Amino acid sequence: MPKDILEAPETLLDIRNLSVDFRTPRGRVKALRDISFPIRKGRIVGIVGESGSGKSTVLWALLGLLAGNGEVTGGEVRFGERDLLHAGEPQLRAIRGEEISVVFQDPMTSQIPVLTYGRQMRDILYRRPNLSTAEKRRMAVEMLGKVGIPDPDKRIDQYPHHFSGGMRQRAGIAMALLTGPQLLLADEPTTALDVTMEAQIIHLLQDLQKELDATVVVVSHNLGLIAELCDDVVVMYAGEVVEAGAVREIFHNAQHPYTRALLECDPARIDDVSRKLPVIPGDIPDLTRPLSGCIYAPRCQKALPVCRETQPPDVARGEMSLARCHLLDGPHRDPDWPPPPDVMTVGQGEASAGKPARAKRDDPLLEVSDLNVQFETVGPLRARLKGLEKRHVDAVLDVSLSVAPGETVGLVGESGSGKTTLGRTVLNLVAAQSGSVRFEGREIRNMPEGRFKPLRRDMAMMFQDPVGSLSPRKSVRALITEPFQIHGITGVDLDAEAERLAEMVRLPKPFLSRYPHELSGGQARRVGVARALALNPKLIIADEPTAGLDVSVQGEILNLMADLQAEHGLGYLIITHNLPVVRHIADRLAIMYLGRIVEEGRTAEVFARPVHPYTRALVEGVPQPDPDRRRVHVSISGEVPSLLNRPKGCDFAGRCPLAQDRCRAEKPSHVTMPDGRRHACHFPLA
Amino acid sequence: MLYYLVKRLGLSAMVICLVVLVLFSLLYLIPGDPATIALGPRATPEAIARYAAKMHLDEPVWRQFLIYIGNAATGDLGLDVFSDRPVTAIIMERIGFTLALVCAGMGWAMVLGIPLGCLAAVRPNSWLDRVTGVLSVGTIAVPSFLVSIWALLIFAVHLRWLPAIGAGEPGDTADQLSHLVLPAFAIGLSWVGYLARMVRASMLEVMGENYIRSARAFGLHPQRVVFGYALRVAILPTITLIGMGFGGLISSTVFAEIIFARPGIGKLIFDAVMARNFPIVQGAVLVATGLYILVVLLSDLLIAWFDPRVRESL
Amino acid sequence: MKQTGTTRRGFLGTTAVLGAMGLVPGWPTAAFAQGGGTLRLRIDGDNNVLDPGYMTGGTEIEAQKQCLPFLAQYARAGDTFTWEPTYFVTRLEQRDATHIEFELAEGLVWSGGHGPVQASDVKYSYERMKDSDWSGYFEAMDHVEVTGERSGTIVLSKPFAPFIMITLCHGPGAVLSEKAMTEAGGKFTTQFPAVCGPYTYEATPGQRAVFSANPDWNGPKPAFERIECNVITEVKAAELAFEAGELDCTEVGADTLARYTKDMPEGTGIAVAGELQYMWMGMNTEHPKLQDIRVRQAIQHAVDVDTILQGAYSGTTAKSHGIICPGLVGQRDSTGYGYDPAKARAMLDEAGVSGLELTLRTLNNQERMLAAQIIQANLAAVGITVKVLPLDSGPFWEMGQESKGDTWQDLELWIMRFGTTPDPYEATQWFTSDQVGVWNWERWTDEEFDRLYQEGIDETDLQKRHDIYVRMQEIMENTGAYVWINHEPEAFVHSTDVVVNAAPSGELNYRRFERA
Amino acid sequence: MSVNRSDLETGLPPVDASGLPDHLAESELRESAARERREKLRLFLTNWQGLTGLILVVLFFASAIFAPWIAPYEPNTLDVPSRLSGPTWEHLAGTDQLGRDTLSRILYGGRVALKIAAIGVSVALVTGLILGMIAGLGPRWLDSLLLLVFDTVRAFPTIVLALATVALTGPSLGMVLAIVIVTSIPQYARVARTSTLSLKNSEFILAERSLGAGMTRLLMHHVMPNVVGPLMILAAMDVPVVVTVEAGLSFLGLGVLPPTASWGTILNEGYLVIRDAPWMVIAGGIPLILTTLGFTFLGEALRDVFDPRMGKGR
Repeated sequence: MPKDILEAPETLLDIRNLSVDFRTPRGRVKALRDISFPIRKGRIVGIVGESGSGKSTVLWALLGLLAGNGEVTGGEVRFGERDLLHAGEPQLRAIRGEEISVVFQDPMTSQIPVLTYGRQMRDILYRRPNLSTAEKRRMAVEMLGKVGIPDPDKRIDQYPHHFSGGMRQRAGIAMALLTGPQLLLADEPTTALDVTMEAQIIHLLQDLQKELDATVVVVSHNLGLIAELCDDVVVMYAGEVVEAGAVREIFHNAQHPYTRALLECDPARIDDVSRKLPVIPGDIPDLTRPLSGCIYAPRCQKALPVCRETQPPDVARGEMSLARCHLLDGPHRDPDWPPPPDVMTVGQGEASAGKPARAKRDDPLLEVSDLNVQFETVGPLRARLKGLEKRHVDAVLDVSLSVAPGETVGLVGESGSGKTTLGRTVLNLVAAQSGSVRFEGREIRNMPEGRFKPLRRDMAMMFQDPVGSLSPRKSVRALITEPFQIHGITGVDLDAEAERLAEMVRLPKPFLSRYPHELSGGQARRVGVARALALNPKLIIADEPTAGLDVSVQGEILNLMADLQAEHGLGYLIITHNLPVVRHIADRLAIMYLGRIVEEGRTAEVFARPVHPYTRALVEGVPQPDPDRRRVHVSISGEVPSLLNRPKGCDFAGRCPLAQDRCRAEKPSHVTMPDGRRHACHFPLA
Repeated sequence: MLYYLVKRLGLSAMVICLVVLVLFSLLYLIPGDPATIALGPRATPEAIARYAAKMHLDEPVWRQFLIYIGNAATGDLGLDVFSDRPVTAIIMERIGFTLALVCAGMGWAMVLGIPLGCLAAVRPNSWLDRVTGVLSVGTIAVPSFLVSIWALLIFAVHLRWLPAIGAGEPGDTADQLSHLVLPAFAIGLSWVGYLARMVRASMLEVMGENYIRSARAFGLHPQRVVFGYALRVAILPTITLIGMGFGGLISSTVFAEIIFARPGIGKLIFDAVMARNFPIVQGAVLVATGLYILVVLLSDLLIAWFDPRVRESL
Repeated sequence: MKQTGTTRRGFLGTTAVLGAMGLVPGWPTAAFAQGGGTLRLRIDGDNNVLDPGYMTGGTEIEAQKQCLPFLAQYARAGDTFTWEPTYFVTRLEQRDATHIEFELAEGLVWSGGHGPVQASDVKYSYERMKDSDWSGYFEAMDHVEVTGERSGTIVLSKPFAPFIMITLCHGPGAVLSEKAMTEAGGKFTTQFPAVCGPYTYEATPGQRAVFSANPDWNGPKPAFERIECNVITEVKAAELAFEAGELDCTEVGADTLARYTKDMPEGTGIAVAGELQYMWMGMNTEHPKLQDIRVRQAIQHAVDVDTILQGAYSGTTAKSHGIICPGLVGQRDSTGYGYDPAKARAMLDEAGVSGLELTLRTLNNQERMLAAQIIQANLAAVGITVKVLPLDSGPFWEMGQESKGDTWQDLELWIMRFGTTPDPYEATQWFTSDQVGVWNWERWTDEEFDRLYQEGIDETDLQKRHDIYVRMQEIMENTGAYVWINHEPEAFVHSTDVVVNAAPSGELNYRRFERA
Repeated sequence: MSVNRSDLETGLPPVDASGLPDHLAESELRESAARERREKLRLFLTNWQGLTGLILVVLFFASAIFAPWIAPYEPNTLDVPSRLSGPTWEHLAGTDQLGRDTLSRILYGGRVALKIAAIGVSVALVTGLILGMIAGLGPRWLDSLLLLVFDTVRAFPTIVLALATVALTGPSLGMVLAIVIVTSIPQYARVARTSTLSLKNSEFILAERSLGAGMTRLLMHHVMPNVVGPLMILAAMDVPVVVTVEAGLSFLGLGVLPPTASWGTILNEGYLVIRDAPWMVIAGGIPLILTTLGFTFLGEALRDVFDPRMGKGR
């Protein structure tokens, strides 16, 4: 529960007028401009913003660890009596790790791979000469135990790559807390983790903060995490603080149009399932150019002429609570701003043409049944050497699934669930061992490429990495028209086709001559869509269509996809880990766990009444962007087991709070319920 | 680790076998009678007959190959055409000189190059960095045989500081060391540059890694960060480079040994080539190549020892 | 960097037959009085086979001379070269045309307890040579009769005057201990089974050979107690080592010789061995391209020999006019042709030849490569394209021999050098009709030449001999197959602290070195 | 965070891509293709090493190609009377033993170097590219086999292999070329293979396959253009290696045959008269050093500008 705001705790760290530039070959990037906010003792402060907001730069600036081309151009950071921006290196070094410590975004790269945890943690304690090595080790073991690492006295002698992602982040937290710092900085602490793991880390941080009475700063783009974890929130946009305040104020009574828009764009906050998501149009401004007026003005729905010229005032509402907007104060004050929470301030694109008439259910476009895909993990020689009998893992196990024309099916799972493999197998990019894949009634599994090729005109795929899935040495024009060339389609004017497709995906014409690395994620995604659509396919398999996109722009792609579906009657198989998004666009959901589909049904029903405990964990695992709906407990613990150690019984048994002996002994088979939902659970939830 | 070791050893053995095959087939790719080619035109009919019997030239080629491999595996590389001494014994007499030269050359280059690269990387764009940059490029650009000639001319002939030829009085370590200085200088010089550049580049790359920032964020002492963390990772590609560079170094020793009249393997090969003493060429090339493979293997194992990921993943 | 390997056959062809060395007169007995000190020399390779029967020749002979008894050694009397008995014998004389009597000195003892040196050792040593690789040197010998413990007679199968000079003074004339040889199995390679001489021998392969004073030796003491022969393959490296002060004496190339001659550094001296070597460019008279004598004669006129002497030999060598070396009976003082490119072109036109392309084969050492390039340029000037093909000594010495493959058919031009003895007959023997395809690679035959060859051997009158040999060289020259080049000396630089002793073929005799 | 070597070498501090708001960094990159190309050119031209390299390489090509026009003398014209002349106005780099003008011979020697470099490197590059792509895309057994072959070839120290081969065949330019090609194929092949492998598993190849692109199209349109870039940079760095191998072999008398002027034969002849005419080994060494410097600088600059992540050193 959030602490009582009226307690008015003292300020531990005060950031005043901080400005940071980066010198780049293209000029100085004014990455932070005049940032001020206090961090109050004993509280969890969230800094939220999209990519490019400069939220992480704040952290590095106050630690004095900006990259070589970064430069603090002004301001001060008061930490007790000291000014961190002007402290000498030895003084800063004394503070780092001892008084201020950090939890890093990506535990994979932020822990040195060649030293054991014991060694790394002993190094952190180097300033305690009166502690013996044994004592340091004992402290480290204790701390590892505290963050929930089993067998800490054994695992301390292991290397980072021996730990799973979640464990590694726990170890990262243990390292950060080892010295008992006053201030803990956490930079996107859960971004690299799966949903179920994220919830555990959030709770761990909460518990530890309470227990150690530390002050925590969390940097994140994830509104749900901020709402669930933080007491105070600072909203940043393009290097400025646009709004700050207590968590409830921000989430229930946002003052700045950007904060409002950001919150409205979060699919997790939108209750109605409209297939259309709100979008903030435009792009973040170029910070190498001279700036004037409100930084958000070019994208703001409520922008006034004055916004583009005059710097808006910081309107304070109480201690550490402010918003920077003309609408709130001064001559341009708008008494009707902000509107009540249920009024949308951002657009959703043009109104939907409505769902096309669905084809008959008995005539599926794609029908997958009992599909199995195996991967070889060890070579025959090595297997013999190690005495392994099983050289393969089941990446996809007995999967059955169908997609009807005009239907959107969401395939949801955490990393390693085999969902991407399934998508690729359908498109014959990965060979399957058994089962069947039928497209319009025709068996296509492992069909030779020569025969399959014509079918590729009807089935297209959008890949996870928008830029990486475009051939880097080809222009957008060549990329978009490549399908015509591949399939030897003559008699079309390729230039005209390129322009038609670009227009269809709302990609401005000048972009046709660009190369993939010159595109933003959203633009590259549009190119991917255009390529997929070039030959008027009937089925599109979209792998994480919103991956790498900010909340404010992911709607653009999804809306575009929805429009195209309405227009062409496409069937979609959307592969994603993002439940809130898929909830808005999918007709049906299939939940995958460790290569198996554990539950399948209509989206609304799955969300409302999950049958499989894993589904429930997923649904509950999404942190709600509402500080009043904080979870008090985490429904599942542990992590997705490796495919190498597939449990004998139910794959989920090891983590299921309801597991019984039967679950551990016997793999549940798929059961179709009377209402058409299917599941694989011995003891389905009511 | 065991699997890794077995795999690496197996691969190295296969490469050695292929190397033998190459050396062996060279003889057969040249038109003419293998015995005459191998022994050169000076061989007497007796020697040819002896060689033919020894090499089992009446057997099918593949059997000859297997026999040669088998003999080589037991350390029998045949007999010298002229002296009838075992090739193995001749090589063993010489190999120490080459090893000493290679180790001394690489050794001084490492002692100088690695710290230079480190210092340059820790303070990029400092005067030290610039001087190192210019020096290293300068040393890389001069081929080792030019360094050998010039060093010989300047330090031995003109200044008479150091001996010009030979390997020194057997048993007199000081004398042998003084004979080692110039050749080691000549073959190691460009490696100072290589290593300094390599270490600098990989240090700079590692210094930009997240875990270095982590270490600094935990307030670790800069020395610990540079030497305990960054260098520990940055040295890995350098070890590979050194291992791979051993081959180039052996090539350099051929020149240095000829110019300084040093009785090593390189000189042995060159003299044998000139005398068309193919059993020696074959044996010495095999040994030189085997040595190189061994060093590469050792460097790989060293990396595996340094880097837990490597020793577990492969 | 090239080296000239000395091969057995090469040795036969070039230096087998010996001249004498000009610098050290006689037997320097006085010098033996003093001892001590180390002499540092160069050898160009390991002594792989010290056995005189199976050696490659070259520095092995140098070693044999230090460690084994010989019956005869070279001597010089005025301008002529001759032999003298060594102190290993008290008597060595030619009793008649086919009998040479000898008596060994008293008190000569083999090392390693192998007893005294006996006449039976001589018999054993020489008779075994008839079955060895060097049997050619003993072709004329029938057998050795042992007439006493230390005396015996060498019996020749036919009269052969040069036997003592050619064989007994040279490496093949070394005497071995029968007892030690039997123990060693009849052959040896890198260690002498038993030595009898002022030095013992020990070698570290690839590094050096060391000759140390033989404790069993009771003959005259040599000037140096210890000789270190460093293995330095490259002449250039040896020169640099000498300049770095690490050698007391070493062979030098022509250009270095010229430099020293011009500007002698302090404390340095030069020793030049005899000029008993003759070099020429040969042509294969049977080759289709060279069958026309006018073409060959055109080539004779096209080559600028004086430029070769300057360019390749820095003016250190004497111009050659034939195969008889300076100072010998029958030496010519001029040639029947001269450098005249215009005439050469005219002769080629006359022969109706144009666009001729020829291959010039040569050993790949420095001087000869330079000479070849000059010839290449000279012939290019008259419209003949020459491709220079450098060869290592092995293939080089085989290329004209019919018994060694088919290269002799393709042979066009080559640069050749033979060594000879102080007697003119020796040089002529390689060009008789029966030598075609053996050493007569030019492949011409001439009855008059063959007849004169016999007459030359039998003739004793100096003037008549002179005329015979001049005529023989004229015959050779008139075949058009020869362009005479030079008589190349063996040259050594040495510290002025030592006095050098070298055989005409370039082998140093360490025990006859002296302190200055 | 990645440290960009070009920035370091142009004197700029490392650019922090993550500290820099990545959206921003991206928008910068997105600015326009033309601007980016101009930017790369600017980076390249402001990099003094790159510029020096470019100038030296242009000099190398120009002097070799235009040697017949700029050389003051015919390289093989003898002028024995003025042999071993020191540097004078008539003979800027002196003359050799046969009175040939050293400068002219150096210029013509550049043609040999260019020939070896151009033919050797391009043949090795193309072969390596093809073999590398085959290894990367082919079945695993083929990949393993090719890797083994590459390892074997690489196991031979270049000069040592050259010696062994020349021992059998005798020296010739063709042999040098063959050895250079054979020994440099593996490094191209390995780079091509690594790139191909990483491309093979990259999403865009999968995306092309999902559109129905066949093997030929994948190779020609998508794999090759991405593999060739790094190989070209490698080739630039390989030129000096190849030129030095030729020079070294010719220096040993195992390379090109006289009277052909090559830098190696000039050094060889210079070494033989080093005490009479030391300028020959100096003059003969300079072009070798300048060429090495030029291509090394150019290659590194290209790598820094176009491919900052590519492996350093070999």
